Amino acid sequence: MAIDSGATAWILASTALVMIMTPGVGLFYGGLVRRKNFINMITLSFVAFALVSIQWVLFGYSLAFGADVGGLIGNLEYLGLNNVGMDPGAYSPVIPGLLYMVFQLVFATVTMAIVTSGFAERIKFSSYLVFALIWTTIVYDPMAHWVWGGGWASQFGAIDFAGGTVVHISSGFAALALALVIGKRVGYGKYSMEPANIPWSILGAALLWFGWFGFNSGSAVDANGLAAVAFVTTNTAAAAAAISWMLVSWAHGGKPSSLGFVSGAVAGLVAITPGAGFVTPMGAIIIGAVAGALCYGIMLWRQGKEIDESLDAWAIHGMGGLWGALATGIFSMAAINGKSGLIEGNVTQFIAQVVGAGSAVIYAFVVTYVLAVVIDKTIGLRVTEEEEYVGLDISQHGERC
Amino acid sequence: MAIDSGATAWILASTALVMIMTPGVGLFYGGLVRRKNFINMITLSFVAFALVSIQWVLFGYSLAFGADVGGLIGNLEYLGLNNVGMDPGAYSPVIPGLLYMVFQLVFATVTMAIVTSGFAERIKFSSYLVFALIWTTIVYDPMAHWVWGGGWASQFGAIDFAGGTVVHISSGFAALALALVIGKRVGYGKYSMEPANIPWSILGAALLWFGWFGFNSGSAVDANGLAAVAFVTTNTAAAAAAISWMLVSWAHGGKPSSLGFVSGAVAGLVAITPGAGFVTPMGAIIIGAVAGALCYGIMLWRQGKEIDESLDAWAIHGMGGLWGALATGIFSMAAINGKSGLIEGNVTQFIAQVVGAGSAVIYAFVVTYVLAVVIDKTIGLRVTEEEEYVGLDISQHGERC
Amino acid sequence: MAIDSGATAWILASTALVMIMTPGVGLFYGGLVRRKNFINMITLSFVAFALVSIQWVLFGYSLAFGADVGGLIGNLEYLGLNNVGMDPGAYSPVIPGLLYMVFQLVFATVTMAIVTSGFAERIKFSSYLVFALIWTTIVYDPMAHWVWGGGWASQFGAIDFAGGTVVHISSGFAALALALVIGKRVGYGKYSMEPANIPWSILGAALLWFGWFGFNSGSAVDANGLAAVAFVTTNTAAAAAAISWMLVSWAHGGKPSSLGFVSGAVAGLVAITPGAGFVTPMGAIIIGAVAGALCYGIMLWRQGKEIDESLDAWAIHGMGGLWGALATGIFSMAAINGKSGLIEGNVTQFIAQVVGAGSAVIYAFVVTYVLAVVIDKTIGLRVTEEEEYVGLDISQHGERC
Amino acid sequence: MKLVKAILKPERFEFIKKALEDKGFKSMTVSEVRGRGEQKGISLEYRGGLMTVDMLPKLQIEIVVRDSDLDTLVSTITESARTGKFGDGKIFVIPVEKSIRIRTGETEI
Amino acid sequence: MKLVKAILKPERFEFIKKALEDKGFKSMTVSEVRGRGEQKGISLEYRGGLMTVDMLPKLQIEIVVRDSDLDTLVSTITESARTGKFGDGKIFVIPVEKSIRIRTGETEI
Amino acid sequence: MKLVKAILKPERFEFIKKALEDKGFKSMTVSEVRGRGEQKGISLEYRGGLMTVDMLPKLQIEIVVRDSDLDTLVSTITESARTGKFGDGKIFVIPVEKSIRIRTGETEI
Ligand SMILES: Nc1ncnc2c1ncn2[C@@H]1O[C@H](COP(=O)(O)OP(=O)(O)O)[C@@H](O)[C@H]1O
Ligand SMILES: Nc1ncnc2c1ncn2[C@@H]1O[C@H](COP(=O)(O)OP(=O)(O)O)[C@@H](O)[C@H]1O
Ligand SMILES: Nc1ncnc2c1ncn2[C@@H]1O[C@H](COP(=O)(O)OP(=O)(O)O)[C@@H](O)[C@H]1O
Repeated sequence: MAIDSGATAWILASTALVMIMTPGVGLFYGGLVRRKNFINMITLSFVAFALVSIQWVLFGYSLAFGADVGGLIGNLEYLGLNNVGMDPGAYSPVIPGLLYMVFQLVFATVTMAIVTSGFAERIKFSSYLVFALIWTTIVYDPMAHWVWGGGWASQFGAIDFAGGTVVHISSGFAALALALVIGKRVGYGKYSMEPANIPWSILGAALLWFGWFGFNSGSAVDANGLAAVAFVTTNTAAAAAAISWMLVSWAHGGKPSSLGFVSGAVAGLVAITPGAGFVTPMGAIIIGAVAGALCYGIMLWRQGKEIDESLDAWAIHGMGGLWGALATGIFSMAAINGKSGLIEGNVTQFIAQVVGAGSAVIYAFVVTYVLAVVIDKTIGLRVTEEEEYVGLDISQHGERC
Repeated sequence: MAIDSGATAWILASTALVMIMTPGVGLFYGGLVRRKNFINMITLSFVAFALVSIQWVLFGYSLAFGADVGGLIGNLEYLGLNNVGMDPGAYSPVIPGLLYMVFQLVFATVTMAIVTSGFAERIKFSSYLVFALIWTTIVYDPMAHWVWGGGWASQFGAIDFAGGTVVHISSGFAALALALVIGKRVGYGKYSMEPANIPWSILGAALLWFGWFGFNSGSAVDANGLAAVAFVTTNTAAAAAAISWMLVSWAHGGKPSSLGFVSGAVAGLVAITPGAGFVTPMGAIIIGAVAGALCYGIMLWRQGKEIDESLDAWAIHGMGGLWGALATGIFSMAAINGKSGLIEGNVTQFIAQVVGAGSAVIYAFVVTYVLAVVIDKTIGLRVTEEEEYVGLDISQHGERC
Repeated sequence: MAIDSGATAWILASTALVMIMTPGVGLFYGGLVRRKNFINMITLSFVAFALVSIQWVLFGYSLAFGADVGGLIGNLEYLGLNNVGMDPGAYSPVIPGLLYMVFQLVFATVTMAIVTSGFAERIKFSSYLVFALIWTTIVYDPMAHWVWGGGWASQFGAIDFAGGTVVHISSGFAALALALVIGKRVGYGKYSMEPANIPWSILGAALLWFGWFGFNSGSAVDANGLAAVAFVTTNTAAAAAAISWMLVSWAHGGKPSSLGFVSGAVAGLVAITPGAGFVTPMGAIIIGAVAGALCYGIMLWRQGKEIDESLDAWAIHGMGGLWGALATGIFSMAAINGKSGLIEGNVTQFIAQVVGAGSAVIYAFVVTYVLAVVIDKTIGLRVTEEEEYVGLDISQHGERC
Repeated sequence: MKLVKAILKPERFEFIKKALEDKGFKSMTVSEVRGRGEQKGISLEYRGGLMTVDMLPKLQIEIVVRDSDLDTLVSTITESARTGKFGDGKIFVIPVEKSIRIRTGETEI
Repeated sequence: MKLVKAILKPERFEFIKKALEDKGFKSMTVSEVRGRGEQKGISLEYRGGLMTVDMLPKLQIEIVVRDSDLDTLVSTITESARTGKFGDGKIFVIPVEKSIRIRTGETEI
Repeated sequence: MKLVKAILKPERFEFIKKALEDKGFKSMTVSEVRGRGEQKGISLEYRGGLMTVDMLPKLQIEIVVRDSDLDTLVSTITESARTGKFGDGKIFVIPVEKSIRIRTGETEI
């Protein structure tokens, strides 16, 4: 097929929008940690962007989108972007192959950024670089292949419009595994750990919401009615979840905090991601409202268990993504995009979602756990107690703010 | 008609651009209030975004754009986005109906955010939620209907390219009414009230300018020459007004402050909004230059009267919008978009503008005033003096920065 | 030819993206100076945006893109945007002429903003306004004409996809000339000058990276395969350079600082600018990696020479741009965009690049130097020592943060 | 000489400064502190967790004066800072043995 | 009366405050400072240049008490603040001649 | 013991710190303050309104020393901080009755 300039225009813009999400995660996280780790936290995300950008063009894209090898991984046909060009590609009938490649690139980078929640304020920077490079290769690339690159999950029938499984379940459960391996921050649960700067977190969340339009609506890979649907469901679910988290936490004895509001918004954006192009706006309200309340509850549960998954990537991205994958199996409507969910009586789809999401949970958690242990035993994951005490900004970067 | 992918691409992008304006207003306002109310001020805007997003998809869009009922309001044909779909809609021959809906949604949200100027640093958060929901329903929705939904103002011939009347006059005069009802901040005019953080205000203004391209140029609802005109007039008027405010305030004994500069920019953006697609770039220079000087003068007047319309939504959006509506009736050129203004000898258009803008002023002011009084007498608009003293961040949200 | 709505959509979006780069430069620079000059530094950039916006529509565009006069400058056919309209224009077969004009406008503004590095923390605001207006007219406008407006450089065969010469060499060498004329900041090399707020610089850099997609990819002036190539090379070079600067400075005895990382990113973005639409992504990795290491080394050299070109526009934009211009003559591949570089055996192109870049270096440096001296001798470039001491925020703007 | 250390409501500062100027007290050093006296605390929530923040922002003014000026200074502050509500603040008087002006090196005792 | 000036690790603050409350010491003034005692410095890099930053964030608590309460106060701080590592902090005791409550004007000596 | 409280120009800090180190004064507590002495005020504009801000940023160093070290300390600060211009700053010497090292509990008088 031929290139459509309108579709190309939208995916170019979408890629830029998704790009800003990676620093957005950094700002969001940065505002939440203690002041002495503010710069480090932003930097982890931004470095993830650069690192994965290079990995992806060299071989990551090929592993994820190369011709299928046993349902598990792509082959090396696209090594160094070989055979990826200006013409429409295998995955993109109306836009340049290179554009599809870079649109996928920004998904891989933001996933890596989300993971940094799990070892916030205590990761050794050099080990982080090693970890990130391996993680994106052995966790993200295969999972992207399974769902979008023609791997087993897509063959099996699981649907994931914009990456609920690939991006959010993977990063959320990876963060949990990392938190368990690296251990709690010194003083966790004993000292109060005040967020460095809440307005930065709000700005980060605003950039996430903004960029997410590219993420979900761009996943239509065209500028058409479906892109419009995904745009609307995304906004609606985010709004519903933000209000839901705010109200539930308020009713639950707290105050309607700004951080609750924005955390809810992110939970809603996560939850709608897999179904953005399959459900109606009214479905999106329900998906979002449930996501806000659910992720809030899971965050409380985590805190009760004294698990220091510091910035709640697990509660929000992991569990929010899981809910979204199931919700897609519930609320999908054939009229939108040809897929029916439970409420239209389609049990098969729901089962496919359970299996798809379930295996993602297991794969991401287990592989990350093992990788974290290996790195910890070899080069060490964690900074010294002294370094943690003075903060990572000074100890890892020689900077302060 | 059929969907045009280029037009769709631009309106998708424009909607994202306009979306960022709502947090942009929050950051702009947040930087201007005292530090103890910084988070609250940002949060008011962001919450407006979520709240109005839900209201709009449930029934707001239908009230504004449903089939006309007596020139005053839309009917309920689009309730819950019923009949709003992936195909071109009644208002959008070349883009999906759902996309037009969400493009209009982001206008409704930013209007709500602008209004928060009027009760800055003293509004009770719970009352704000109630107020916002009612205000957007009984003030914004009908006014949008009058101008864009086929209501009386459009029938009458008043033109408003991108919402000078609907968005700016409405919010600006609403803010004035609110300020009068809620009363001055404790210590207003007695204590110095230093802005929390000027760089945040500048960032907010930059995001507003950035997003305004979607606001005005997107209002062409196509990616064509008219969109280009609106883009250019928008940028030109903003630049002229920023320089004008800066120079006038400088000449008037002050210093060329950054806040003056950005306030001028916003005034210019406001003033060009109704005429963006009707005037020439040279007309835009005049509209902008007048707006900068005028709004500065009005701000001084307001301060002289000791009216605590705290962040000058009235001076900038209200009066800037009024000037813009009249200026559209003066500078419109038939060669641009088929409408002539005074300078092409068309008095009728100018009169239509006076009537359209004048009724908007009255409607917005009166209805908001009554609504504010009713809420104040029932659940109370204002926090206690103690809460105002410790600041809304702590007292309303339990947070601080 | 007729307008293509997809191309128009992308250039509208690109223009907005490039617009945000100007405040982005301000935030990037603002975070790097001392706290007492933070607001001023942001304001210089933002004011540049407004000032050049007006200059450009009045006569700048005509000087740069009007019909060629002797290879040196454009004529006045486009004065006041006369003859620039909604239809395709001389430079833009598929988009409105007005849109091409405003796309070029945002390039002119960001160039001016970059220049402010050279007199950071010591420029008199009123003199800056005068300087900026003259500089953009006698330095930027002719240089844009030479390369893009049909002037001698393009006739000669030098290629510059998105403005490496026009934007970066010009601004970088201008900054150097200014730094030499205005002299060091009081206490330079004696007092430590701590950056005001590193997260702002990171945010600024993120906005630059984000906006640069419009800068480079939009320079295809279409939404097609070439735009996709430019998008990918841009991202890849930036990532490679960020990592390269970080690693080299780390190996060189420092720490992997966040400022090093983002400085590297900017260096990579600069270096790929002239070749973005001529080289392959693999070429971009090399261009970027070299840029990161090279600009870092040049920065060290500058520091060693105690030249107070305060924010390294020269090291990064000037020398990075020079490297990029040469690299374009080395790595261009005919398969991408019909131009071959050295590695495809084309010596002519390389020579054209040397001549083009070399004359840009000389012109920008010499004219800026003379202009700076003239302004210094007449109205004075520099603030008084007292004003420098209390900081420009208070002394020039009457504000503080 | 005495060091007069006053902990005050930030929003009264301009007013107090004016009063001090009128009485000829120009020099001073000011810092932002947080404090609690008899005011009740307020509890803060952070994403579900609770923390008590009872430390409200105050301004601390420090002025060194000759013994002979002490009483005027203290009464000027007291009067200008008083609103009659909790949180009005406190003044502490601390002995100072020596004061040196760096520019000139002159020492006062 | 005495002014007790204690320079402490910020992260111990909640704990120390609790201990003080338990002993009835409610009033205090807190400020953020930077300091060094016997801790080693750390060097900072700024775009290629190096600067030494050995000043780590500390919290300074100032409490004015009657002479009779001094020993309890000092020992309460000492015990609650001690972790046994470098950086635990210091306490200085400074004489106070007078204290004035602004709200009421009452003076204590 | 004495508490030496010096209010200085922030940009001289590295230089003064170096001078102090050379003389063996390692420990210190530093805080950011604003102050005015004989410097003239500057007026600030905020969107049309005017406010006077004459409080310029200063750095306050506090060092507690034995009586025998006092003179060296004061002269070291005076010499390293002096530029001969207004705003060079002031030094105040305040008596300290006791000093306690929290880590060990040892008390000096
Ligand atoms: N005994 C004390 N020691 C140190 N600081 C004190 C003491 N008493 C009061 N302060 C300081 O003075 C401020 C105002 O005190 P006061 O007016 O009594 O209390 P409140 O503001 O709680 O009503 C407090 O916030 C605190 O910073
Ligand atoms: N002699 C002193 N004068 C002023 N402040 C001091 C002095 N000694 C210690 N301090 C302050 O107390 C803090 C903690 O001191 P200490 O526990 O001895 O040092 P460290 O934290 O370096 O191990 C220091 O950071 C400093 O702020
Ligand atoms: N009498 C005083 N009491 C308290 N602080 C003082 C006093 N005199 C001077 N200072 C502090 O010392 C700083 C420097 O003082 P000095 O050099 O005399 O003044 P200036 O900087 O205005 O020329 C002032 O900004 C102020 O913070």
